Amino acid sequence: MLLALQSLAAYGSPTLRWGADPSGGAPYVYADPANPQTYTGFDYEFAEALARQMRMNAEFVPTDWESIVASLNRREFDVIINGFEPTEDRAREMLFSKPYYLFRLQLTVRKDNNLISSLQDCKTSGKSVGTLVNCAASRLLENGGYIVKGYQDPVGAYQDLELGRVDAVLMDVAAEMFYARRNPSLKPAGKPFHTGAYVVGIRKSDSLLASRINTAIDSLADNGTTERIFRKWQLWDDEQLKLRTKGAETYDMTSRTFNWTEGLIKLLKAAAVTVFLAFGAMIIAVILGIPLALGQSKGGRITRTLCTVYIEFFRGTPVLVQLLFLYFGLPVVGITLPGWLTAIVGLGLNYAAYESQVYRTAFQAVPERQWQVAYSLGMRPFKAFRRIIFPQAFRIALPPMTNDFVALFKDTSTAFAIAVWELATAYRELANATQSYLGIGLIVCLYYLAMSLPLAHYAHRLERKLQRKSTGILTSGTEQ
Amino acid sequence: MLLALQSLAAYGSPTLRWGADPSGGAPYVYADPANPQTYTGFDYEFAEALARQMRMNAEFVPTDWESIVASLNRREFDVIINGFEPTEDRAREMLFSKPYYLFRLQLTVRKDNNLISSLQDCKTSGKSVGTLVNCAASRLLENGGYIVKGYQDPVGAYQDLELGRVDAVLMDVAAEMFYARRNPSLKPAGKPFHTGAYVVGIRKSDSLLASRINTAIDSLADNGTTERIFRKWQLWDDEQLKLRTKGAETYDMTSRTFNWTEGLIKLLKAAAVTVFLAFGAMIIAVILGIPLALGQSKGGRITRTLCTVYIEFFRGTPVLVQLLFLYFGLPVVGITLPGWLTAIVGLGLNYAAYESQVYRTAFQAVPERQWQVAYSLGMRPFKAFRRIIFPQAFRIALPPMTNDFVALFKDTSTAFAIAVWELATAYRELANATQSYLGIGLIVCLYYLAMSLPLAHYAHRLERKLQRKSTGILTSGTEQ
Amino acid sequence: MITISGIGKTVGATPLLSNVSMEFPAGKILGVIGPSGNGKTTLLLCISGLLPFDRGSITIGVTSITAEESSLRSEKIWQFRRQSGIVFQHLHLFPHLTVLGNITEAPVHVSGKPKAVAEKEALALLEKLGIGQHRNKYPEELSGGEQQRVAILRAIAMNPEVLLLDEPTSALDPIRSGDVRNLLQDFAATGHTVVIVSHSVRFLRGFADYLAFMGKSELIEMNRTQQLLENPQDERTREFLHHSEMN
Amino acid sequence: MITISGIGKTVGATPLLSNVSMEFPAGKILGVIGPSGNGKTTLLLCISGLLPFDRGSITIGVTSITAEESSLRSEKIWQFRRQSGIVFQHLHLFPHLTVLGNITEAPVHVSGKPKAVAEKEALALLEKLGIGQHRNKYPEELSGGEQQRVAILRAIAMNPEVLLLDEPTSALDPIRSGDVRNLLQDFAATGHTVVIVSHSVRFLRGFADYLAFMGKSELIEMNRTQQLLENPQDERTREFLHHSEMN
Ligand SMILES: Nc1ncnc2c1ncn2[C@@H]1O[C@H](COP(=O)(O)OP(=O)(O)OP(=O)(O)O)[C@@H](O)[C@H]1O
Ligand SMILES: Nc1ncnc2c1ncn2[C@@H]1O[C@H](COP(=O)(O)OP(=O)(O)OP(=O)(O)O)[C@@H](O)[C@H]1O
Ligand SMILES: [Mg+2]
Ligand SMILES: [Mg+2]
Repeated sequence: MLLALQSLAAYGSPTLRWGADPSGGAPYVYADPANPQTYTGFDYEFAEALARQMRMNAEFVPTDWESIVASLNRREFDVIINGFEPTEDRAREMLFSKPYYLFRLQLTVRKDNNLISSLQDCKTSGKSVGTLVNCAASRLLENGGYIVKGYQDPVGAYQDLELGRVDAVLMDVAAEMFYARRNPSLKPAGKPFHTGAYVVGIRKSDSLLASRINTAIDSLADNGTTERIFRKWQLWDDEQLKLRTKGAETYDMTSRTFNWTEGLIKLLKAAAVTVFLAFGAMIIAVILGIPLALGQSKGGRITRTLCTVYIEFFRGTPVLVQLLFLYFGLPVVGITLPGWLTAIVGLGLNYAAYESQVYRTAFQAVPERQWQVAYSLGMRPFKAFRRIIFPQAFRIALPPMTNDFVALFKDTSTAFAIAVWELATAYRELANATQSYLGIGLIVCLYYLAMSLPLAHYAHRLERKLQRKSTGILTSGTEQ
Repeated sequence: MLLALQSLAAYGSPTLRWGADPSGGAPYVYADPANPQTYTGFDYEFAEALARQMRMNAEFVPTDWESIVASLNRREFDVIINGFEPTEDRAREMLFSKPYYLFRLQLTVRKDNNLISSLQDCKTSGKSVGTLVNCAASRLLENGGYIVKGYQDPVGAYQDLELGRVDAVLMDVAAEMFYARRNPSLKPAGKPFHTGAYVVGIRKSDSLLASRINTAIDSLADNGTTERIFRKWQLWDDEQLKLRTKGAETYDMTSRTFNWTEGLIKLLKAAAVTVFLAFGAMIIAVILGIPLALGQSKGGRITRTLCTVYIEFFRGTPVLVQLLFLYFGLPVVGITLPGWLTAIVGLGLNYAAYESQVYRTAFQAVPERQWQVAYSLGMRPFKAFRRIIFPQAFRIALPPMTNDFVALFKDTSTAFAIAVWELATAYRELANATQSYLGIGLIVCLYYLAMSLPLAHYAHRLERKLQRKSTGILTSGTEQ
Repeated sequence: MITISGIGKTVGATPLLSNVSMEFPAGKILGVIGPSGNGKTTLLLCISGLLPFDRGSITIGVTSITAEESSLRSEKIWQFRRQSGIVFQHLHLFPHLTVLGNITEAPVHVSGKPKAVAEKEALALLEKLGIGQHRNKYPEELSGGEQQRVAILRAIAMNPEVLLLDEPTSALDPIRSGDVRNLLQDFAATGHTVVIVSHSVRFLRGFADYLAFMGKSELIEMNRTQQLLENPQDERTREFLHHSEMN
Repeated sequence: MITISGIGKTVGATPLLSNVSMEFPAGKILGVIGPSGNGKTTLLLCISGLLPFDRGSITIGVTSITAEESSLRSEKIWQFRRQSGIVFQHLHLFPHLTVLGNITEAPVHVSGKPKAVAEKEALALLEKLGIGQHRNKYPEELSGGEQQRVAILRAIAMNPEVLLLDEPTSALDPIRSGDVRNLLQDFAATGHTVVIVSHSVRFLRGFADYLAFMGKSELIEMNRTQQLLENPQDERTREFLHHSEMN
């Protein structure tokens, strides 16, 4: 009821609420560097112009790209204006306006690369191509059977191209102009190709609104506003003339028919990567956590301070940032690790800080007298720890460690930022492709559960076994 | 070695590689709106003329304004020709040619503004003045103690002036001519003043090149080429006559400031949201964790199963999915929570599962006999728990709880998925806007640390206090 | 009146108690003796209602629990537990509370006694056993004998109908154990029943009204102290008492 | 030869030990008696090298530590600690190891004895104290007296030069405490020094070669057992012994 009223209000009122993801970056919609409280970008200016043309006020609603269609249908805003491309799967859920801009794709390679001069070259020589996830370029590449590496933002893609982690990058000319053209170590390969369109996305039920928007788009094209805007952003080219002469038939609508079997297998592969990352990282964390814990609780002044700094730093800053730092920062000092190794090392270093705290409690929960008894029997600290303290502490540490391990399965998803393709990345790709966020989401949840449940079960059994072997401080007690 | 060869090649060869930032906009160097693949601008034309005079071919190397001097010294190009002003700090790193153009500064105000007719007026009436960052104007204003607002490009500055966000704008006449002169709602205030110079920037080691360029600049001025170019761009005035008579004695030292203040404030606001979400969620988690832990370890069959299912579900599936489910799923059954509340509830439910495991260990680490003693003294389970078990267990639970709380600060970033604007979202926006991923990333890390460090510190102090109040199982022991 | 009828308790294949029955009047002191590992502690825990048993039943005054009830969390078992207080062999003081806190915790938070009153009473008891000066220390800051006295006072402070003590003077020197003896005698004189497990026949002689001798998991014999000591019926009792005289 | 020269230990403002000096030959049994809370346990811990003290020094054989050394983690303190074994008043068995594991842990993993040998030796000792059948149980499955015997054997199994025992028979019946007495006498007979804190003067009479009587934080007197018992020099000793006879 309330929602229906809101929607009506959106019609009657002079406000056009439009959604876009400002984190997508320039030049679409982004926070104005000069004045970070406000936004700018060609989509921003176009939306303003569109609303003005319709005698409405534009209200920008920042949203998330991944779920932008779902948010539209939740009526969080009325239209999507965000370099939004029409696709067949999206067409099932929404209406598209006429195109307001025709984009083309540009392949970019490193300056010194003379082998790749077209997309075809990438295929024949088995080179990897980076692009954004869930866009015309990614679909084109996937349908063409290329080795694709999906990125969340153009910066990462071009940076990896520079570092040689991918061999080419395919991107909208708009993004390419903004992010790659000025980069002296990159160069365009071949001419722009594959015309696509940016359209306004509208809810299926709002066909009235759709026709008003189409009229407005035509007017803006006719009165030169569109040209002025895109000229200002240096994105105007002769391609755009087609906007006035022909209808919306000029662009290629990329489509992907979704094959469930293939999708599930794809998820399975991604899950295997996730498990691999999690186990690798946990091994590092579990081992590195011990010296950190002992250093912090029994070390001298300096050791103690160093351990505390390590712990608070790695625990206190986002693992995503740590991964980015390792991925883009280490190459500066000459160490270029592949993404998966960076993810394992980064997550391992991060979780070691957490494990150390778990161990510390566990060690301290073992009565100090147990150390003394061990000493009186001639043990040195290391042996006393290994033979007497550790076995008792392990039982106490096990449930929080299980917690961390389960959390780690999901934290591997941060590896997407350094372009490691794992379960969460696969989810987003597939969900976007099918627009079936709920369905695929549930399946992905099952995959995660399929990882964590056996782990939790095994940990629980181990816990009980240790309990039966009774570590005393945990005596069950009801039996005498 | 290789670099030196390249540099030599640049001499011997008939190519003058000159760098400029085309995104700086008209009228310096910019992509030709009529033909976006090529560039135009007075600097572009002057560079072409200069090279021709030196019998070289000009090759334009687009670069980034921020790092233009660094790029010059990295030998990405040979000279800078980009409305480049000589300053003392730059002088330490490079050579300057003679001036090829003398610019002046022009103050602009809104048409209806009759109060400001000189820069002095701005100061006396406390009005804010907009300008570009890191230029002669900004340096002048900062030294003069004006209220300055720095912009990245002239468009933004004049736009804000129109919108009343600043009261005046001070800019090179070149920019003022291009962006403001034709704007009907703006007008110049007073006459141009403060003569400055545009020079060619050259590497320190290339003094030979510098003298060749100086000779060429003189020739261009003498044979009228300079006048022709700047006349074409309507930038010629009598001031330029000094070019032939005088040198460029007036050097200003400018210092670069990005609009950090505003960016930092934006991040600060976002950080406050993050803290709010984290505290809200932690309160739910800490409280809800207790019945879950007791239910799982001491409850009957059914309670135990229910608790385990809850725990494994919430722990085993990604919190992001849980949030999306609450946000998009709950409205289906008629409960529409705002985003921030969904985030608090969702994160709280999720972390309760983790806390329950932390508690369970802690409870089990308290000897079962302590329950029995409590029972024998007439306590019922609830009272025994509250008065006897909990105080002893709390000490053991504290470090893992601190872990979780610190992790929660960062997990609030998942709230971006349900359009809650918090620290991580703000980071992405600003980083995209400024392209300063590293810089802003480090700042965001500091913000996170500023949240987690006090927390960790306080937790550590509490831990020590509890330890001194000696919960026995943790007896320090060395003192008898 | 405490009546124990045929209780049995087995862990794994080992019987800890087999068919133990006894009966003795309220307001008296019962001493339990017997070799180490014969089930004395187990018996005490069963009487306290803290340890579920497999067979038989136990009656204290008018409340009784059967083997089934002993392992359920019923209202009945809570009531049954409330009648008795216990001093464990390993003490199990509350490590997070001071001496005074240990003793006043239950009177204040279970019986609802005003804190000041409870503390005054506790202090009087502490002085009686010579550890008044330690009232604000935490258990780990006490010597073994001091801890033992605190544990005794913690149980007595709740004024239970039946007081069960498991070797309460093992860490006490002769003077202090005399103090404890007097305290317990006074306590019994006010109509409370006291059951005390001890290895020291000397300690129980002239103090306990009844003596029970535990053989391996079973009750061998029980009688008035005088009679059991002077005229033991069973060979095993005789041998045990003989050794006690010797050492 | 054990020499204790003027050691002192203070916690907060409370002196636990003040200027305690004593000397006695190796291969003998020293009994330490005295009222509860007078520093007997503290003294034992200092001799073992586990508790740092503030003043004085302790010499065992040729190794000695000073007050400063007692609180440092030097090679010397580890060597010093190695000479003595201790049985704590509260036992502190390893809860994660079986009875056999508790006893063989150090011989196998510190001395490097083959496991089979260590277990055979441990089993012989267990049988001697009558708890061979419990060898595979975990400490919490044992009765108080059984635990106590395991703790004694754990210390003896390392064959320390000096064995320190803190009320090692408090939970044992007369027969079992007789067994322990024999075991310790045999141990001393092979040239080991035994220091034993006990509340039972009866237990020490005819067993300890020397007796030391601890007053409040200080050593009142020390002498051959016979002489101290028959001819105590100090009033406090006399009173304490008098009470011991009484109870
Ligand atoms: N959880 C258990 N599992 C197996 N056996 C047990 C368990 N608990 C106790 N026992 C055994 O039951 C027997 C009786 O133990 P109990 O503690 O009642 O003896 P006790 O008479 O109090 O001995 P003590 O005088 O040494 O304290 C002992 O032999 C002990 O080993
Ligand atoms: N950490 C501490 N802080 C303050 N006082 C302490 C601490 N540890 C021990 N004490 C005090 O030191 C005194 C001596 O303790 P110790 O354990 O050595 O006595 P003890 O002779 O062994 O007594 P018992 O026969 O009761 O075991 C006691 O009064 C005790 O309260
Ligand atoms: Mg017992
Ligand atoms: Mg003691």
